[in-house]
Order: sequence, then structure tokens, then C-alpha cells
Amino acid sequence: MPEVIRVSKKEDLEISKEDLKFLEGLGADRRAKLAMGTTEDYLRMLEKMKDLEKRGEITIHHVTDEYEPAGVRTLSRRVKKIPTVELWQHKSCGQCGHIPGYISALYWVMTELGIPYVDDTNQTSCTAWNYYGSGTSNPVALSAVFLRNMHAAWEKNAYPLIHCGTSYGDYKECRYLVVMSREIRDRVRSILKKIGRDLVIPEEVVHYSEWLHVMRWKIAERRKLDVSKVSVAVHAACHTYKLMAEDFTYDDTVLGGKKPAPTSSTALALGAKLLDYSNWYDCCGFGFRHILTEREISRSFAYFRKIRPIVRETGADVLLTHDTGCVTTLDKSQVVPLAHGYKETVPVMSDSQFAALAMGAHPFIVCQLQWHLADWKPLLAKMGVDWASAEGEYKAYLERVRNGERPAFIRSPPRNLENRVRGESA
Amino acid sequence: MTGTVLVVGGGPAGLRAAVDLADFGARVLLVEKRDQLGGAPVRWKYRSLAPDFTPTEEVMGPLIGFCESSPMVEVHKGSVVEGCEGSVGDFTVKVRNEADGTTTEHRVSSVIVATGFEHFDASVDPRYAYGRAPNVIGINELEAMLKEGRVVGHDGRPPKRVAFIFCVGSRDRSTNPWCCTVCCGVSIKQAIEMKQTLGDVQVYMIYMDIRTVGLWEKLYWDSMEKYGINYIRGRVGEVYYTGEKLLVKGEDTLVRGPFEVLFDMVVLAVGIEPGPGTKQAAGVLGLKLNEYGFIAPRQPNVHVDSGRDGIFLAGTCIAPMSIEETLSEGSAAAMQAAKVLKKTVAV
Amino acid sequence: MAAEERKKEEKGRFIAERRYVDDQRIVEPEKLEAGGVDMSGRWGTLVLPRTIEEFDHSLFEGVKRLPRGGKVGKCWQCGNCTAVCPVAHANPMFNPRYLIHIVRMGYQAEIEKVKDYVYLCSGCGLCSAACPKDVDPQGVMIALSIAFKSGRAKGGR
Amino acid sequence: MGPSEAVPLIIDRNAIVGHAAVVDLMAVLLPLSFVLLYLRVRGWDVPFTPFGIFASLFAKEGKPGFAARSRALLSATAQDILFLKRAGGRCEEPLHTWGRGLVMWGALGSVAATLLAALTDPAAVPMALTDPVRLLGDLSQAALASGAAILILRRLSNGARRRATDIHTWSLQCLLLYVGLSGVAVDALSQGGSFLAMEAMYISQLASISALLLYAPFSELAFLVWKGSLLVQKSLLDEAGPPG
Repeated sequence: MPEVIRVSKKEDLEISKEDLKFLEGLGADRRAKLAMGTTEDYLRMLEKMKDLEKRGEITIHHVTDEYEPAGVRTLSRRVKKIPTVELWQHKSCGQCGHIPGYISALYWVMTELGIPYVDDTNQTSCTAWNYYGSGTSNPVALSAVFLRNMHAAWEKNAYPLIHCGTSYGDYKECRYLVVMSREIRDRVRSILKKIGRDLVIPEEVVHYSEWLHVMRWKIAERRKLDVSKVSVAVHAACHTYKLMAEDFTYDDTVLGGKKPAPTSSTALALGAKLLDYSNWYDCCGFGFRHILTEREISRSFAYFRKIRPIVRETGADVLLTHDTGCVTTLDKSQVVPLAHGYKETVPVMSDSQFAALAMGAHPFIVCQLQWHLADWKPLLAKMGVDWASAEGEYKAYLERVRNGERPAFIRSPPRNLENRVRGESA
Repeated sequence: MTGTVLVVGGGPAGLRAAVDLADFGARVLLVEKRDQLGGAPVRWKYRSLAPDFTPTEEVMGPLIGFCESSPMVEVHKGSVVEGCEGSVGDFTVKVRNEADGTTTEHRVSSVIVATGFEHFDASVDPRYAYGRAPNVIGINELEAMLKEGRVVGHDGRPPKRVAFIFCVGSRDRSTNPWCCTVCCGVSIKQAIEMKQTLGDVQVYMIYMDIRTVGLWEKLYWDSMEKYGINYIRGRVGEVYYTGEKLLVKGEDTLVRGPFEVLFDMVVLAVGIEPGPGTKQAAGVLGLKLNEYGFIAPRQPNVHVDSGRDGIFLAGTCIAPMSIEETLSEGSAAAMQAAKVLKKTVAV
Repeated sequence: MAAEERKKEEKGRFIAERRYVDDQRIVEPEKLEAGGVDMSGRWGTLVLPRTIEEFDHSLFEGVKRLPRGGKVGKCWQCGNCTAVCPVAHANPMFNPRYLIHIVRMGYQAEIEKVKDYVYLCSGCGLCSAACPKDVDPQGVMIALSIAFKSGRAKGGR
Repeated sequence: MGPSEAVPLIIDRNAIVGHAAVVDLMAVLLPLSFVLLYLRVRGWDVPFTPFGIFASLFAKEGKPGFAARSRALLSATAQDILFLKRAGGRCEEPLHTWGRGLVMWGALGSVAATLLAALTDPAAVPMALTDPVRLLGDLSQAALASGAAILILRRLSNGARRRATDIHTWSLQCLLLYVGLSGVAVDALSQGGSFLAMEAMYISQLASISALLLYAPFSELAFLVWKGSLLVQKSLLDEAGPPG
């Protein structure tokens, strides 16, 4: 017997009596510190998702064997299925703008490993820019955008792989809302109808760092450079492991299973020396709206609360992270403090760039380190990359691009899969 | 009818009770779980006792010596009480020796329970990195170091800067909600001893409240006025080992300012909690435990009265308390046992 | 005085939540250049963290040696002095209890923020009468006034 | 207020202690007091001494121009010191503020009267109350005495405050009280009392003033002078400081 509770002046939430009891317990329950409800709530949501599918209300985009899934342990101890092939690349807004090497390195790695993927042009921003755009949007709109993109992937018969931490966190929360609230579901459905789509909810919301995590040994097999002398510090993105915390990957063999595994695990698999530091839990400084409206505080935080302690405590050669905002903030925020005369500095890049570099990718053509501001030259030298001659190659390559050549590794490989017909699932 | 009294636990309270009863003329059956008499002060090698820095031996030595040599006291070390039947004046108890597994039966007139306490295991609370980072120790472990006169970190070097973190495993709903009453005083005593031992060490006491009750207050005043020990009101959120030093992250609530300061050593004022021995003894003797796991007396203001006739309580199995209170409770329980003896047998 | 106020307002005025940031924490260089690019003003501004990273007792030790500062080490931060202080009731920036604590622990940023207010002490001695530990806060305020100007007290830093 | 301000001198050329002797005494004691004050402040190891305020008039930073500086000096002195706008104005205990104010205003008035007396020869006037200079001197000394009395009684009236007050504070306040009282007494005796009594009182007043001059650099007064001039200097150099 469903109950209707009023959550705000305008919105009602319809949940079962059991769920109601659970939600009522949220405030009192100490575990409710997690982003949305307790771990039990989250597992209940997954159950409810299956129920909805049985009742025919939604379609679930299952991680079928076709995607050659690998299992990972999440914080909730549930095993999460990570698809490894036929991936629909859900790109990130800031990535392409600020750190183009991030995405091209990932594509290069996939091409090297022979992973089929789709680089679909029919993808929109998740519109959670800066996470909920600091209030510029609402749950229904965000959920509709989420499901629109998931539907686009589903029609292409490819599994969505989300590059951006913000999109990833936002999608996990939107999925929770869509499943748990009938009203949001109905409203989103009516919006999707207008654009000829329907509710297709992915069985797993998957971040690219989780894909790197499960593929790390394959990547390590193809390693060309010795990175055993390279020491690495890792910054995990808040949006990946603090939003719906129970759904992110942890591994007992990585950092004792106490800290998020992806990225750290990739660095370890490649043979780099992983260094821990005291403020690993702190934000990169990006914040929510802060990077937009309070740059002074964002850059100061990034430098004084992240970069400087990391350099002082670990002396790492490189700082790896797995989100657009984090790479940008941590890298770009070093410029002003260095101009002020502060000395501590560390190059920052994504785990995909680091993996590609170790696999022998070109530092400029593929990893595009020329866009990074913190000095990466000592790191490249340590990895055995002759960056001076690579620069020459890069210039020649630019010339070829001017003459019309397109880089092969960022082109989506042709796929012969048939599109799912729209409306078939309705 | 028998003139023997069973004392469960060979710590300060149990020893005091045994000595008083033996002096009174009663025979005492003293059962101690460990292989050593003296309880926590001896087991953890306490250097001295608050508030007057009395060497532990001075207080415990005569009690242990008396019990080990007196013909009136039959000491069973490494043993536990396994069964208890009968009623006041005539109990039959089974005592099992844990080493050889043999069980002996004894008839006793009354029972004194003085099973003491355990120090809180700080590894339960991951904030303080106890058990994971070097140089994070409990006050119990520091006592032994002080006794040796060698306070050093894991690298063998004396610390230059030490933090004491108060109320570890005390006054906290996620661990133990009660106040352990003595950890403030003991920590301050140790801080003073550390100053005396190391000289140029800087000591910081990170506290919620300072609870140096009664005459123990002198420790608090002296530590500030004579030894220049620093007090920071606030809590610690995390202790992080940087590979060289301990980064203590906390808040100074007097300035509303977060601090992150490096220390060479962190001492945790681990609280008092009921140990497994207390639970076991309560089970065998049919005594009630309170919500915290201490033995509940019939009436909270009368500690000795267990609620079962002929069974009396003493010391920290009832509630956290200082050693002076524990010793007095031993005597008080002995008095109750003596009253039973007077009623049942001529002594 | 008006000029002072204006200067304060101008510092870091573009920071969105400026009122939460102490003046002392804003580093806004008039000239800043990196790689030939002018980064002065807003683009080069830094906001220092308010985390306390060090305890420094040198100023405190200096205060102990100054006239009437000798008993400052007895202070246990009960707050009796501030409670009775007729100046503290009028101006929250003058707080004898707080001044003693930040000097004792050497919280430099806090000292910078409030040290000029120590001169508001009117010397009435109510605090010294109220102090349960015989710290003589009135005398300590004299010592602090001198210490904040004294090279000897600052020497250790 | 400086030590020099508490020097009320009623000069009588026919007296036992002649004018020249008093001038000689002060000529020795005043500079000595200033030197002691300077040494005492220097002993605190602070860069600023009360005499630095004159240097500030010509300093490079701060308000430009000597005239502007002088104006600033006068206004800061008036606001911060004379009208107790800083410490006194912020103090919510009126009794203490009045006590301090009366002592300071009285001391300043006494100095002014003394200086005027040296110019106008008020001793020639038979009735003290008819001469504005002597009237000013008497009122100022009465104010000084009552201010000191307020400060002393205020501390005496409360057991805790009495116990917390050290010997230096008592000595200073009692000296101030005596200087004021004896000044009033000298003038009163000059109107009706015996010549000897007046002279004895006058000598005891001179002694108390001398004691004050020698003692002030070692008392809280030295700090107050230093602090007062420091505050004035702050205004002069337009440094950031607590709002006046």
C-alpha cells in the first residue's frame, strides 16, 4: 500500500510503507551521513528498480555478457558489474575544453587494447555543471537529461561510460530519485515522450576510472615505459566517491580497501610507487559554484590545502586524478601561487593520460601535456620520454593536421550493430 | 558453615579485601585470572599513582607480599570461578585452573567480586590511528615507558613534541558514553613525569573538560604553573602518520580555529571499560550488569551491595574510579564479608 | 580613520563571500607577473588558509619576562576576566581571555587581527580582582601592549 | 599625562623655600624624570618611546606637511587622551572613567596654573578666589585629589579588588592624592592659617611632587604615558588601529 508524503510545497513523494519507515529513520540513523539515504536504502532502490522493470514501468539497460562485464566490490559490499567493451563514451564538458589530452588518451588506450566503443555526437551535457549548477536546475530536468543520454546510448546498443565525475555523481543521484519517486518518474516520462524516448535506466552507472580499474592488468601488460621510479599521489574526485558513496569501487588489495580503488589501482598496476597523504579526503578546491564565483578561494584552497601538503608530505612526481574539474583546478591553480613565490609544485594529469604515457603514447599528440601548466618536464624525463624531440614531432603533426590529416585514435571505430528501434520498448 | 571468603580478582580492591579479612582472622580464597597479582597497576607497570606520584610498589607491594606469604590467604593464580551454588553463609564454588584445566571445589561464606577494568582498546576508534601508526600509544603503555625512564619513539629518539588526547573511548556515544574519571588526572601526572624525564619536551593536552576532581586538582594547577604544559580545548578528528611525524588534525575551540600540527608522539587517554572477566564473573554469580556492562549494585549509591545476599562488590567492576577509592571499596567489601562471618561462624 | 576603513573595504572586495574572510588572510599584490603576463589584482589574489599549522610560544615566553606579565602562565582560560571587563562589554574585539590564549599558543594570524585592541584596556583592575588563579590580567594586558611592540618578545620568532 | 603635568607650584617669594630654589629643584628633577622614563621604556625593548612622538611630526610616512601633522597631533591628543575616547570611552565602568579623567584633567590644570602663576604673580593677590589663576590651580588640585580618592576608594571598597591591587598601584594613587590635597591645603592655609603651617604644607607638597617625579617612571604611569603617546602616534601616522 503506497503512501504519499509531502517533501516540499510542490512535490510529493510516493513510497511504500516500508520505504517510508526507512526514510523516516534517515535523520536518526548515523549512517545517513551518506549522500542519499543509507546503504540499505540504496540496495532497496536497486531492488525497486528490478520491480519496476518487472511491472513494465521501465526498461533496464542490463550489463549483459555482450559487454564482457567484470565484477568489482563497492563500498556497500555489493558486487558491481563494469562493462569492458562496446562502450558509449559519455564525454565531459570541461574535459574537452580544458584538458583535451584526458579524453584523447582514453580513446588511444581503448584503441590500443582493441576495445570497441562509440563516440556518439548525439550526447548532451548532463547540465549538472558544478553539480546542480548550484541551483540552476531541478531534479526533474536533471533526471530527464540523464535519461535522455542513457536512452541515446541504449539505442546505439552500447553501454554508457561516463567520463565526468560530476555527471557520474549526478546520474547516480538522479537514478535514485527516478526510481524512488513516482512523481519524478511520471514527469520525466512525459518529457521524454516529447522527444520520442522512454525510460531506460542503466543497471550500473559506470565511471571511466572504474573501467580503467578493471582493465588495469591488461593495460599493464602493454606498458612500454618503466614507471617504477615514478611516485604517484592520487586525488579521488568528490563527485565520484562521495555522492552515492556506496556505489563506488573499493578493492581490498588497494590501500587496504579503505579508500577508493580506481586510479590508485591503475597506478599500482603500472608499477608506480603510490604515496598516501593526509588530506586525501579534501576537495580539490573546485567546490560547487566556488570555481565560478570564488576563484580566489578555489585556487587558494587547491594550492594550500592540496598541492602544498601533497608536495611536502609525499614529494610525488605526479598527481593523478580522475575528474575533469579536479585536473583543471589542481593544475591551473598552481600558476598564481608560483608567481607569488611559493615553491612547491607537482604536475597533474588524469589516470588515462598516465596510463597512455606508460603505454608509450605520444606526450603531445595523444596526451596533450602542452596544455598543462604545472611543469611536467621532470616527470617525462623520469619516465624516459625525450620531450624535446617529441615537441618536434608534435610540430610536424600539427602541420599534417593543417593539411587535412585526422588522428586515427580519436575516431569512433565503425560499428555494424543495428540501432534499437525507437519505441520498441514502450 | 565455613570461615572462608572468596575474593574474585587480585587487583587493588581484591588484595585490600583479602588483607583486611586475613587480618580480621578469616581465611581468604583469592582467585586471579592472570598469572600475576596486582591488577592493572602491576600488569601495565604503572610508574606511580596520582595525585602524589607515589611509586606503585609502595602501594601495591605490601598488599601483594602479604597475600603471597600469609597462610590465611590461599591464592589461585591463572584461575577463574566457574560455578557458584548455595546461599549466604554457605556457597559452594568451583575454581578452574586455566593452565592445567583442573577444577577444585570450595565452600565459602561469602564472595567479594573485584574483577576490575580494562583499558579501552583505541584501535576501535580509527580516528587516532592507534595500532596503524607508530608513536601513537595509550596512557597504559606510556606508564611502562616512564617506569623504565626511557620515553622514546619507535626510532629510539625522545619526542620533542607530545600531544595527549583526552577522552579516547570515553564520553562518546559511538564507543563508551561514560566518563572514566581518572584519565585526566593520570594523563596530567604523566605529562609532568614526561617533563621531568625528558626536560625540553613540549606537551600539549587536547581536552574537552579537565576533570581532576577533589584534591587531584593540584596536578592540573602544577602542570600549568610549574611545568608549562599547554592545554588546548578541543577535539581531534584525525591522526595521520606522514612517514616521519604524526599530523594531528583538530580544532582549538577557544579560538574556533582548525589546527594541523606535527607531533612526535601522541598519547591517548584511553578510558576505563568493563573487561571480559567482569562479565564472566557476573554470569557465574548471577549478578546484573548495567547498560554499560559494569556490575549494577542493588542501589547505585551503595557500591558494595550486589543485590545478592552474601555477594559483595568492590572497585572498578562497578564503575570507573581512582585507586584510592578502589582500595577503600576493598576494605568496605571486606567489612560486609566480616559481618556475614560474625553471623554464621565464631571467628 | 575613514581612509583606513576604505582601504580595508577595498582589499579583496571582489571576493564573493568577502565578509567571511579576515583581512589578514588576503594576499593581494599590487604587482604580480608570471611569464610576462600581468596577474596583479583579482587574478593574482590568494586567500591564506585559516588552519593553525604551528604552536609558537616565543612571544608568550617574552611576555612572562615583561613587567607584570610574569603570572600569565597560570591562566586556564576560565573567562572570568572577560566576563567582568567593562571594555569587553562595549567592544568584542577586546577580550583578555582570548588575547592570553592566542599569545600562549602563538596563533600569529589571530594576534595580527586583534593585537591593536589591547590598547583599549582602561586598567580598571576588575579582571585582576576576579581572576581565580591570580594571573593579574590587567598587568598582563600591560605586558602584552609592550610585547606586541617589543623586539625582545618577537625575537624568538 | 606626563610626569611634568603634575607640578602645581604656588610661588611665594617671601617663603622659606624661595622661588629660585624651587626652580632649581625642578630643573634637576624634571629632566631626570624624563631620562628615567626614557630608560625605563627602552628597558622594555620597544622601538617607540614617548619622545618619539616629536620625531613622528617630521616622519616621512603618514599625513604630509608639518601643519597637517600638528593638527593631527592636537586632534588625536584631544580625542584620544583628553576626552578619553580610546580606553576611557570604551570602558563601561563610569566610576573608574571619572576617577582617571579627574586625575588627568586635574594634573593638566595644575600644570597650566603653575605656568600661568610664574607669569602673573598670583601670590600678590590677597584673596585666592578672586584670582583666576589661583582659582584654576585650586580647582585642578581638588579635581586631582578627588580623582585619586575615587580610584583609591573604588579599589578599597571591594575585597577582591583590594587584594588584587599591588603596592605600586597603591603608592602611585596615594601620591597623586597627596599632591592634590596638599596643594589645596597650601592655598587654604595661605588665606587663614599660620605661615609656618602653610610653609610646612608647601614643603611636604614639594616633597610629594619630587617623589612622584622620581617614582613615576617606575610606576604604571610610565606605561600609561607610553601607551597614550603610542596611540597618538598611530593616529598621526594613519596606521590601522582600533576605531577611536
